Amino acid sequence: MDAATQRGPAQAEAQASPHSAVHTQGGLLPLPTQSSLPAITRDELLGLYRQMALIRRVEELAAKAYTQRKILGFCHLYIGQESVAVGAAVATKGDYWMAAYREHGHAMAKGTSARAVMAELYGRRDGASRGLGGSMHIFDREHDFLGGYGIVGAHVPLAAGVAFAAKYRGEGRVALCYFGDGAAHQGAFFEALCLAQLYKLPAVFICENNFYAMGTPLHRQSALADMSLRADGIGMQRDAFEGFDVELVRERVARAADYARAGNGPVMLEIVTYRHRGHSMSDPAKYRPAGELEQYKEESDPLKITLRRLTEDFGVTEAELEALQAGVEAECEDAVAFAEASPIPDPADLYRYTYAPQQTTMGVGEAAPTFTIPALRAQKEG
Amino acid sequence: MDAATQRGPAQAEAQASPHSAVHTQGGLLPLPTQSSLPAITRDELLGLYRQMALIRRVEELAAKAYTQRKILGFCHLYIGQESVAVGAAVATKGDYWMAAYREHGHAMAKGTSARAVMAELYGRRDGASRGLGGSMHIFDREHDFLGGYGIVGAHVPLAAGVAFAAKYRGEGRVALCYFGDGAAHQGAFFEALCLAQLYKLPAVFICENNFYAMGTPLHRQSALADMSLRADGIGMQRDAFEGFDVELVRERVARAADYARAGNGPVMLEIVTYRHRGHSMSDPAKYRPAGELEQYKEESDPLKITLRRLTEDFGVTEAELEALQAGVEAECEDAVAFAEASPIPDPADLYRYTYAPQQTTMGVGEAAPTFTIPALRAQKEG
Amino acid sequence: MATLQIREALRRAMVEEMRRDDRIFLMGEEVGHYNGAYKVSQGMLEEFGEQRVIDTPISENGFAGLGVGAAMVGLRPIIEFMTWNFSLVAYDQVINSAAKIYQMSGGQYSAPMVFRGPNGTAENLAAQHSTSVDSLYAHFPGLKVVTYCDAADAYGLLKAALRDDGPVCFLESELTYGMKGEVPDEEHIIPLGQAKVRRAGRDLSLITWGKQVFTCEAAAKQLEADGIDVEVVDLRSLRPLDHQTLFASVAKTRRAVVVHEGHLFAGVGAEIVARLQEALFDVLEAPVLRVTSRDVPQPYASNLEKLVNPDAARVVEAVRKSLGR
Amino acid sequence: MATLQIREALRRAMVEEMRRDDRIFLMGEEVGHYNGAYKVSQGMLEEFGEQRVIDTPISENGFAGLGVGAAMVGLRPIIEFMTWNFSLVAYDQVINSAAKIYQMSGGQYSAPMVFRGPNGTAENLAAQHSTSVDSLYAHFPGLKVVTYCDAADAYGLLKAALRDDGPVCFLESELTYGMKGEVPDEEHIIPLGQAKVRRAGRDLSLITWGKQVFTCEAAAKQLEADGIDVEVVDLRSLRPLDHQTLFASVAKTRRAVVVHEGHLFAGVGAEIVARLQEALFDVLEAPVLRVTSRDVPQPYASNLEKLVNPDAARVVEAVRKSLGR
Ligand SMILES: Cc1ncc(C[n+]2csc(CCOP(=O)(O)OP(=O)(O)O)c2C)c(N)n1
Ligand SMILES: Cc1ncc(C[n+]2csc(CCOP(=O)(O)OP(=O)(O)O)c2C)c(N)n1
Ligand SMILES: [Mg+2]
Ligand SMILES: [Mg+2]
Repeated sequence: MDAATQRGPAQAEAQASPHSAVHTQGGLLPLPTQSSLPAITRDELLGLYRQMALIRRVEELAAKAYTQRKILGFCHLYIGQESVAVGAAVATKGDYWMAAYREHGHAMAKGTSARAVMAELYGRRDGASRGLGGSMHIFDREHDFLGGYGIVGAHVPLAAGVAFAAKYRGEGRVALCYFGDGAAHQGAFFEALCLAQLYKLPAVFICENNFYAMGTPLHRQSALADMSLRADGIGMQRDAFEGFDVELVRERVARAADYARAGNGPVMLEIVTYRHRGHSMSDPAKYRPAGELEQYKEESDPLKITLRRLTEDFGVTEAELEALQAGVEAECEDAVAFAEASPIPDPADLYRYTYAPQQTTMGVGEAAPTFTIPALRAQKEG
Repeated sequence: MDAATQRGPAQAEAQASPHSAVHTQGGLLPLPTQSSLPAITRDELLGLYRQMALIRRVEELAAKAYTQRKILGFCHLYIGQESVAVGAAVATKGDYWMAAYREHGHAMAKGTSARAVMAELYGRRDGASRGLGGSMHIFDREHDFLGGYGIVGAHVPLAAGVAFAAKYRGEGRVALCYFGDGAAHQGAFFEALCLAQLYKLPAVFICENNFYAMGTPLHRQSALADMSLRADGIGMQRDAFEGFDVELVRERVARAADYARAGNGPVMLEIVTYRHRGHSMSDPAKYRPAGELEQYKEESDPLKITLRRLTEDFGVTEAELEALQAGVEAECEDAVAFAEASPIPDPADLYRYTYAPQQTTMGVGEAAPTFTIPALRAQKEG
Repeated sequence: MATLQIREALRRAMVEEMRRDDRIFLMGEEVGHYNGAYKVSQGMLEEFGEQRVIDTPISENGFAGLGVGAAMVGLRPIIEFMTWNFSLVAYDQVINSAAKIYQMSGGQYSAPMVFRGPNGTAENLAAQHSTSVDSLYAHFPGLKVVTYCDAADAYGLLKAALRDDGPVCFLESELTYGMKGEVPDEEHIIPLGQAKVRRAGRDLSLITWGKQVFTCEAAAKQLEADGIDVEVVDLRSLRPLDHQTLFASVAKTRRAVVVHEGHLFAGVGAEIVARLQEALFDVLEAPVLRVTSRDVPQPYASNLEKLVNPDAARVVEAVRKSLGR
Repeated sequence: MATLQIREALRRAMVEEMRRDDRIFLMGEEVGHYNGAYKVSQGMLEEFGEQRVIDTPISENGFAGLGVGAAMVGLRPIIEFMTWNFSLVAYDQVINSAAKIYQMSGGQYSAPMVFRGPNGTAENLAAQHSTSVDSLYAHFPGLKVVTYCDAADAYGLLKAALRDDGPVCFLESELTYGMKGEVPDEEHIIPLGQAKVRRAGRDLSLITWGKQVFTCEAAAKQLEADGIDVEVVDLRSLRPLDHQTLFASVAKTRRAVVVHEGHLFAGVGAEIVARLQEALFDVLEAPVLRVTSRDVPQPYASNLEKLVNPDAARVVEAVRKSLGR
């Protein structure tokens, strides 16, 4: 008989110990099979569609500005993947989000204005990060959008830390972390997931598997096709699905967030998606097999899928859609105008953000925050 | 239907591509159910027993010398785990080995003399690493024992590199890498296994799960009890078993090495074991639950188990065992005497090993090694 | 005044601050149930519970990053590296996350936190366990880097680090955890960025930090016997540097030797030399010399190991060389 | 003489050496099928096949370590970091494995290999993609650290690095990959550790390396117009340092300014200053000054970014300051 199932005394102690983590085994996400969300309404879906359309249009205009050298550096567009961030936002409005460098869409889904995004891309003072971060480092504290990171995989531990803080303070909030299929090969990713599972942190790790890490297709990166299987090696719950339909994303991310919020521990999701553009503005993306992009654009474009549903199932009219599109267009033009008009950063900003100004007192005996801290390893009985 | 099983065109290309890695899914090691080794003989088992007894005695004498401050720094003893290295050595004599800092036993199992080990612990010129490495960095090139490493988990990528070289040159050799349950939480470990699986390298990764990483028991480190399950998140074959019986280790490691040597790719093994001493010489190991150590010593001591088998099943006599023990004792005493007598390093050694002397010519147009390099990603058909 | 071991002084700083401020937690390998690999956190699990004194698996990159994330949303982590050697696997998180987050978010998020643990050599720990990380962290704007030599400074500086609103790398020493010293009974906070003149002298300034302060003091004693009167300056904070104290000392003595553990090449000592020669070019009567660890990986054998780190004899020799006598 | 882009010169060095020596392979992200993120390895997959030009997943720590292991048993890996920024996640492997293996094995195993990729800033890449790693690697004995400014040196130095019997960190630049220069048609190997005087001058020595050589040359031109005649020394190899050329230049001019990208604090420039003032104390007529990147994380916005790195104006200013005119 294998020792794997029949452990010695240390294991016996583990079961008895009040400190022991529950030894879980990963698998597809169990109950509830449905999320706590009400069924989607016509208006809600229309809103999600508008949000996706807005993100796409902002990205298109960013691409244009990039070719005009008004936006510089690296610029990674989210076109084709909009349903993931927009669908996920529904059930996680009050939660924390973090993403990598392809994050313009995530920021907007979480509430950042097109103006703030565009001005940041332009490197202007009114940008989300005051022009210091640029395309890869959009931050928006007001909407709990915690950035925009450039070292692949390195923000995943940070997200675990945010989830840790949420649990530490008993906030009932969840940390959502977005990263790519390529990032699921970084040690930082692995360590973060192990820690999150050990401490049962309220986190949802979302691998947006768009089949490519720069020019490297999945099968030349990985011996596994489904990145969510990583969770099995960690003992974490997982779920995997195609994310082209914003409604499905909404439902499945809600389930995962519910699960994490209820104190069950983290979840890893693989959401299959596809980017229509190259890795960044400088990538011609010649590595795709012939016809692949066209097929995805035809069959799996999130905007098309939702548009069809709106017209076919919800009776949304041509006129309504035109009005919506006009509104999007106006909002985007306004954002570009705003960015163009925004001043470049004050030269003094160069030195202003190296060290945070000292807020805390060095004084003796002064009070600092105290609050009730819930148990880190809340035991799940039964 | 989940996308996880039904992938888009990129996946289709993956299957068609001549470069594609085989997308495996981990699981307990499949065929062969038996290794290619012949059944163990009386003499062979006696030899393994002697080797285990030698390792234990060397460790005991090292402990003694440590308390006399003849051995300094960190010193991690292998007592209780001897069957793992000794059993594994049978089927991997010509192969490459690497281990962590608890490696005195591995070195000896691989062929390093007790003299060379003891002299290294003493920091003497005749030590395996000439006194520069000490307890944690025993190297023995002659026996393809590639060390002794002190950064937890960091040698696992190195072992993948050795396996890479073996494959690159078509050597038919395997790289064995030993590490602990604690190491299975390091990003380096995860990345190395992913790479090994992607390139189907001839490597066997052996997690010696002794239930503790320093003072931290497994259940406070990990949400999983069986570290070999890590392989499932990588798509690697795995096996897990108790390693107290040297015969079982011999058989199961041989199976894994056969599998890797045949070009099937790497294997991850979890071998359950137990250390009788503290983490290092300075650890009183007070963290064990009452009775645990005693129980392991009683029921799961590799030496006791093999001794019983020798006397009960192979009719080895008391006299034979006494002679064996006397031989071990003599060898160990000789090793200590050798170490004591060996000179301390030449002061010039301080500078001698910072840069390897230039062996290669900087001359123009001179020949360098050329040889036939087999395909990296040998396709397994069917 | 209580007499405390340095480990007790460090613990007192952490305990007092944790009592005062619920945002602070301690996380690292063996900090809880084992009471710390070097017993710095002895008893802290008992007082604060598993919520605030948190044992980790061996995942430095992971838990260093976890600390940054927690700090960004308002907690104040203490991340213990069992030793700073192991921080090299977490280097990216300290540099690219902790040090840069405030700037790259345009000032929206910062990482008020302390990374701490023993730095540099202990005894016979060989190549991989003897790295001095001083310059590796002090190189980067966004970080502060602080160290101490005695119990009172350990206490007062760690308190200040725990109240700082950005990331601080706090460098301790395995070899001096047991060293005793007087620590004020009342609360005591030493602002970061203040060097301390440990010994006043006229003839030459020994600029140093960490446990090499003691090497310098020993050298100073030896030199005294020969009528050479050196000043010993403990920098305590490597970033920010206390230029005022540093320059004032050398302006007075006109000669300096920088003494530190760790490699010479682009070490913090090089920075001190570069700044001194720039600020005091006309004042210096001799080149500023350095006494550092030898330019080799640390060997195991004691006879070789003893040759590596600065010792009083090498300091004396450098001082004599500088003074030409 | 052929006129080659720097990326072509680097490629030619790799290709020639790989033809000559089957032990060499190239591994990294996008080096094969994508032909290199910056097209340095264009066409190499086609010539050498997937066995020797190997695409990796995004696992720098893993494949840097894999390279060390392969080198230990006789291969000669070229490990490409897409940029050196990403080497920070692999820092432990370069320092604790590659640099130390020869010493800690008592000379039994070494790691003859080249780590290479673009270093330092490019344009508008912000905080996490603009790190200069020079001092982080040059700090450590066991490593060599090499860089170049033009195509001929890129070719000749990479050839030497590929024949070296230990680990070499080879620092390239994204911004100059497309820069053209003459490269000898015949095989050409420039021994590591030899600086090059790019421009002879009498009044002051500009000590520099990498693409800042061009900044210095531009400054030299401007100064020439005002009758100030500066020498420009390209160090090329940071470890080992060519003291002879360095000291000879400054002994002649009696004044020096060190110019480099990357942070000031404990940068390689500090080391140069420390060595110059020690070796040439009596010769120097003014303090050795440094012009480096500003002590801040790199910002995105162009107007701020332009303030960070050394430019000709800042070099001119420093030279004038040193000369007092
Ligand atoms: C540690 C690190 N290595 C390499 C890079 C360069 N790089 C930037 S994005 C990228 C590909 C990431 O792919 P994936 O995670 O799938 O995300 P996607 O771009 O598809 O959204 C690479 C290799 C980096 N930024 N960080
Ligand atoms: C990266 C790193 N972190 C921490 C340490 C300190 N350390 C040395 S051994 C050890 C425990 C390792 O446990 P395990 O891997 O289970 O091996 P075992 O000692 O049980 O053989 C720790 C934490 C280290 N050497 N390296
Ligand atoms: Mg991707
Ligand atoms: Mg263990």
